[in-house]
Amino acid sequence: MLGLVNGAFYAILSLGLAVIFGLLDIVNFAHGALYMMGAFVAWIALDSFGINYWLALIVAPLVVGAIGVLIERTMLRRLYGLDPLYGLLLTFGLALIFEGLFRERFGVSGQSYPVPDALSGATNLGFMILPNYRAWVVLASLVVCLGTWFLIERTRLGAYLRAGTENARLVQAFGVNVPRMVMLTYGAGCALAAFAGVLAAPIVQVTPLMGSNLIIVVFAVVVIGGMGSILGSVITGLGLGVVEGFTRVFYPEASNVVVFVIMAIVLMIRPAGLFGKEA
Amino acid sequence: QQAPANQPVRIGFITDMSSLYADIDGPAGGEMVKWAVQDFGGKVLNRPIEVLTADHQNKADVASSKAREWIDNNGLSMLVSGTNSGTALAMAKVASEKKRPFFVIGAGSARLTNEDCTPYTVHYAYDTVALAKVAGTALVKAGNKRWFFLTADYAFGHSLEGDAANVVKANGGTVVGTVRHPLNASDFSSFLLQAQGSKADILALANAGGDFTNAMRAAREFGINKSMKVAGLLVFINEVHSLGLNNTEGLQLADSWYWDQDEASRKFAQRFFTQYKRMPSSLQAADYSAVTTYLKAVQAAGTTDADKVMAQIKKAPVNDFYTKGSVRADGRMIHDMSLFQVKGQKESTKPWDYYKLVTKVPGAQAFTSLAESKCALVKK
Amino acid sequence: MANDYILETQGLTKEFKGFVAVNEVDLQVRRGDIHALIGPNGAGKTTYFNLLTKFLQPTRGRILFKGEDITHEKPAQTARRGIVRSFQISAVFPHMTVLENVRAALQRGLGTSFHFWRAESSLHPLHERARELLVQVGLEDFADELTVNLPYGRKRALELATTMALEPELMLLDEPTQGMGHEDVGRVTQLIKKVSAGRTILMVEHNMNVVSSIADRITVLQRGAVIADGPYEEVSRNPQVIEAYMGSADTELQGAH
Amino acid sequence: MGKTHKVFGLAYLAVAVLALAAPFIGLYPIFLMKLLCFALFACAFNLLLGFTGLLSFGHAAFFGGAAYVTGWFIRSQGWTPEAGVLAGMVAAALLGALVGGIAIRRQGIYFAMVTLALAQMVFFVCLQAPFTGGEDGLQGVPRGALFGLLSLQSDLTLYYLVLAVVVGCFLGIMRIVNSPFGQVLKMIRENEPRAISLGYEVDRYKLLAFVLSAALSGLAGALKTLVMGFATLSDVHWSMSGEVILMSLLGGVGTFFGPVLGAGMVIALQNMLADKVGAWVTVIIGAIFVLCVLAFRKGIVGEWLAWRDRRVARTAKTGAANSETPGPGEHRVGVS
Amino acid sequence: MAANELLRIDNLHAWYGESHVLHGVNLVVNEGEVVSLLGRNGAGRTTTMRAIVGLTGRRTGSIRLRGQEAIGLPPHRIARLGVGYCPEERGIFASLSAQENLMLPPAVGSEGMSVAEIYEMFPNLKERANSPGTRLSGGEQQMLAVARILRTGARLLLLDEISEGLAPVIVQKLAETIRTLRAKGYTIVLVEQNFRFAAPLADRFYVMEHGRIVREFARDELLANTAIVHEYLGV
Ligand SMILES: Nc1ncnc2c1ncn2[C@@H]1O[C@H](COP(=O)(O)OP(=O)(O)OP(=O)(O)O)[C@@H](O)[C@H]1O
Ligand SMILES: Nc1ncnc2c1ncn2[C@@H]1O[C@H](COP(=O)(O)OP(=O)(O)OP(=O)(O)O)[C@@H](O)[C@H]1O
Ligand SMILES: [Mg+2]
Ligand SMILES: [Mg+2]
Repeated sequence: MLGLVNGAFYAILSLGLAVIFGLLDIVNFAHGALYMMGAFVAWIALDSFGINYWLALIVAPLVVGAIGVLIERTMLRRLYGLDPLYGLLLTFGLALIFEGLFRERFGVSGQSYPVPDALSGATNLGFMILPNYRAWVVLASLVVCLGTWFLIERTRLGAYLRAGTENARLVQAFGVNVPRMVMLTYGAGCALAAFAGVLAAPIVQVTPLMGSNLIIVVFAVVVIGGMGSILGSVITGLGLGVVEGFTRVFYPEASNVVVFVIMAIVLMIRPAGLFGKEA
Repeated sequence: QQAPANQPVRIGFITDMSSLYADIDGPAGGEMVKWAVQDFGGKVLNRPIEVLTADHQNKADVASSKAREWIDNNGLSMLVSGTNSGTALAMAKVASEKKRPFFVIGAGSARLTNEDCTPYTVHYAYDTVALAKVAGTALVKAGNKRWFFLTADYAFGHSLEGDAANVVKANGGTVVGTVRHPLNASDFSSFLLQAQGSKADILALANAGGDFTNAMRAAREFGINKSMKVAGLLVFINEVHSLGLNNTEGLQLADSWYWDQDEASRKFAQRFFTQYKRMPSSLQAADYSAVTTYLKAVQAAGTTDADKVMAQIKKAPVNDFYTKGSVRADGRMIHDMSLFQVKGQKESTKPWDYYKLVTKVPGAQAFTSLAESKCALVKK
Repeated sequence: MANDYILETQGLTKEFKGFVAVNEVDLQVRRGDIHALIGPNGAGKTTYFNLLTKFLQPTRGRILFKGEDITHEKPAQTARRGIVRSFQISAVFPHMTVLENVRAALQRGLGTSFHFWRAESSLHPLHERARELLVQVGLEDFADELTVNLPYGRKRALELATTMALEPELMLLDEPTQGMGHEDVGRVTQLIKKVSAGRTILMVEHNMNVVSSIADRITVLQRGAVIADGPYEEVSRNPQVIEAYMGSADTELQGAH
Repeated sequence: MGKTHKVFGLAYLAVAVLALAAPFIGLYPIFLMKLLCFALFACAFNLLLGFTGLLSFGHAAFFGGAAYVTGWFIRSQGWTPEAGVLAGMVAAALLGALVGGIAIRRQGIYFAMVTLALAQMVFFVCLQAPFTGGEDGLQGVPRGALFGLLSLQSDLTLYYLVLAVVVGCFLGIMRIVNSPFGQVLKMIRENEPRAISLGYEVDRYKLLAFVLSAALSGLAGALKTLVMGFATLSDVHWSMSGEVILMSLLGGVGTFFGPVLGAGMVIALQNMLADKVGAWVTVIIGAIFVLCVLAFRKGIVGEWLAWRDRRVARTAKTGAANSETPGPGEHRVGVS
Repeated sequence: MAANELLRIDNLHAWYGESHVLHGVNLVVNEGEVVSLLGRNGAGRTTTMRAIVGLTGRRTGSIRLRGQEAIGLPPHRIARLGVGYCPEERGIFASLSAQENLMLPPAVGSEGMSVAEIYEMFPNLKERANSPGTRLSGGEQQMLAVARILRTGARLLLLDEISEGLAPVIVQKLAETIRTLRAKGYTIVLVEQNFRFAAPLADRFYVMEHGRIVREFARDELLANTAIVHEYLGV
């Protein structure tokens, strides 16, 4: 149950990664940094402009999404058609830059973001105490994940996006404004990361390092789920969160590596990941 | 190393300026070294003093090559090490090989004055053994007998936990449970539920940095700080500040210095505050103090010759705003340590008014005794 | 008896999620023949090839090569046995020279491919043979050209040369003349005829001119199943074949290619 | 091409002379050794990325893993340096076989992420294992005496030893790339399905390449332990994997000399930035990454080679020089 | 004539990276015409088509569609001027089902064929509608690629080697389709290796060689030009 909360973060983050990867063929190494920025934007919004949590939940993804759009326009765009590894390296560099800038500006110990009043307190479920805020996190992330999944797998926009991944030029030659679509998709993926960041802000300390600590696990989640599989990343994210939660209770020493162990096992049995399509 | 009379005396300061530990020491620590030099008059033995600073980025190889380069190429006289034990141990090796006084401030590993002690190392501010001992002794004495440890699952956490547990047991307390969490575990809820079930008096956090802050937040979220006292075994004021009092109220912690502990400290702190808009950490105060101590020793010895200066340092007691103490043969500086409790929001009357003193533990009790030391220098 | 047939499949079947792409195909390819496999689009010809070369696992049935059951071997294994295919969509190493492309196939024969300590010059003795092969497909003037820069038709020719380099006993050609200009089609047809000496060729081809001029035997697939099998004259008169594949007017068919 | 060949010969000669003389022209032996170790690491990495087309994001595991193993054998078991270094190299090769065995099943980006995740596992093991000293690192590894005879205490002796080993490996890598095996790697990089259909079991070739690269990376890490006297967590941290990528990328992926140059630049930069900019290091390193990817995709050596190719093409008026060939390496010079 | 000129290309140059492939192509296609580009492998026919829709690297010169200059436009804007392109390599998307592939290109005109009509023309596609696009057989993919642009209502169709890899029956059907389209007033540019397929369909022919148009003639001049066709195509 407790693992679900972490699972919820894994799910949204890996979803964002999967959207960006599945549709643009970019492994967005900056995802952790964007998540961190989402949390920071929320904090700055509260601290400097008095914007409350609920508003921040909208504002931060927008701001970070806009930054994503900017990144896409100015940099990623030049890499299309090249080996996708370049995208990975570029975003890796960006992640370093963002993290460095925030460290420089805000220090490493970070800031704390208060739990919004409406969700403070906890419910006693009898066998355990569940802070209300955590319940909300799980709920909110489920809704977002399902919404995204529907959008991509079940709509025409999704078809454009998937086709665009394979041969963007051709889709464009059919009359779809691919550059704009790609830009917005990347922005949306980044916004998802920021959304997770805002959700996380009241639970964890908002620090410049919060993203890089999480991102590698999220990568593993995406690999296990089958890269680019939207549904796969959501289910795997939640599932792994729970597995990890259990490991923490029963064999905490292993909880750090359990995800990677699972990954290794999954890859041996199903090289394409649990939900991935065989190449 | 007969430096010509007009050659500047060069002091080097290497710490983490950009990463994990940049707040508690970092660039501001370097500035403290410069202040110490300035306040000393910028000159010693009629030679100007120069300060070199570098960022080791938490890489031992960068730290040790920088130290080596400074000593060989820049004629460095003395080296101050900031945070991160791995880098400090690597530099200690270089400093002793090249015979340069080496002051460790930010790094906490007790190995610096035990297995890996050198004739030139001075471990100045604190070590993890002392922190554990201070918190353990004082809290058990105050009646908190049942301890539950939340420990970072690697060597550092284990030794913090082990040292504290020993003290707790020695003072008649019991350890009712331990749970080990991985490094950078962002979610502490499952661990804390276990702690909650233990009905302990003290939840001891044997971890540091981001793990500490996140554990602390979760402890509050699950209401643990209401049912038991939380003790942080390695906590700096910057972390308390960033967590805020509502998250940390009642937290027990050991430290070597607090800005509001006396008039002299407040004066120093105020000066720091004007520049940095925050209060100095104990490490930053110690950086200042250590350099002053060194310069005084050079003055008294009339030379920068390492052996003579080291002899002088080990002879003369330290007495300044930071602390009163003396450097032992194994390089350990012995001075009083304090146990603090974090104030509640209401008690806090001014900015950065965070701690109240619970008790002071004399240096002789706080640190490992010479008899227990594993340092080869003091073994007969 | 069995030795007359270099390749034989018995009840070979491939199903994709309930869709039967290859259905109980019993086919025998005689040693030394040029055997054409034709059929309407989607009949299962490429799938059949994929089964033979182990790019796909059959759902049922057996594949016998020279009387040995090779149904469960790995792709590389079958290649080493001497069954080599060319792809329907051109496959070359684009940033290697034409000569190196051919050499890549010859190299395996040396058995030194894991020898990371040996010099590249140990491969130079292969150049002579590689050039011979290039002469055969008319690419001798392009030997040192980077393969990316070749036009499509020449890439196909190169691919053929590479395939031949493996000295396959059985060559599987999937639409070898696709995308070629008329000149090339003629040349490649002659080429196939030429290289068929001493080996067996099984090919998929839609160009009836090619099929009628060189194939010794023709098998027609429709919806995964064999509907006709025999020499060209016989098969081309089969009404079922005409309806399913060749189209109404035989003359126009001839004209179509 | 004979002329360029000669130019390269001269360049290599110049570098060799420089390397031999370096300690006497005021350069720091320890710094140079560190540089050599990283150069070897980058070259080993490039063997995989540049010449096999596999981007591993987990090479720190081999570098750091071997560093720890070597350190432990020498310090705690009292092994001689050459035995310790060999042990580190073997350990890295075995680890490489394991990681490679799992990761090879996936390609491209997936491969990168799988190696990253597995390396992260190695990191946690090093963090928690008792013999590594956790965050204190494995300190105080003695240099000892080579074969128990030649003392390595002197920086200069060690320098020439390390130089010899690294140069040997460099030549070894060149040979690997141009060997029959290297040719197969090239085929795999160019068109994997085609290589399979020619009868090559590509996974076994990739695995061998991976193991070779891991072993050489391990050798680099082992030497580093010997030189510096310690192994720490930063050697196995994923940012180390990032650094080695940066080195290759900066110098030129798929060229022989690029990674050496890249390693030199990154190490020098780190050293320089250490006292100049404080908190901005990460930002600067990140910016270099971005710049490399956007503007110097072929790296310094790669761009230079491309420029030279273009010039040759222009003067020869052949016109068909293909500028999109990824990193045309010197290795093509010798081919025909 | 100028009144119903649908496509006019003047002095078109195009490059792939550094290599200069088209060296000043000039051609005109009138509304309702079927025009075929002939040439050997590598003559630049595919490149001409790709240049029209904006898929080559750099290009210069002038491409006018119904009088509007398109040389500076991005591909999606060109498509919306009513151009449908069926690429030589087919460009079927693996991650989309056959049906999704078919429905993918957005409508750029109002008179596209309906899905029912398309399935009638290519029954295979209906049967395989839910298969992933690249799991179709080679020929089925070719059908899908053609069908896909017939749906969009584009009035100018650029068809590159569409008879390639198709069974003779289907080729005949395609020929009929093109006739029907022509009757409906579509304008078609046909690139065909298969001269015998193109010959009876096209109104006019352009012959390309080394990135230039070297010859132009109408269908009724075909006989008179056999020698030339032989020379340039080796037929
Ligand atoms: N992997 C697959 N999954 C599902 N269906 C498949 C798969 N591969 C092929 N098919 C289907 O099997 C049938 C046979 O395909 P195949 O490629 O063998 O045809 P073909 O005879 O080669 O046709 P063509 O002449 O058009 O190339 C087709 O209808 C195709 O859609
Ligand atoms: N992507 C590319 N990069 C570089 N050169 C190319 C590229 N595509 C084609 N070329 C070259 O451009 C020239 C013209 O090619 P194009 O594909 O237009 O010819 P084509 O007339 O369509 O011939 P084909 O019958 O082979 O399809 C050829 O020399 C070819 O090698
Ligand atoms: Mg086929
Ligand atoms: Mg073409």
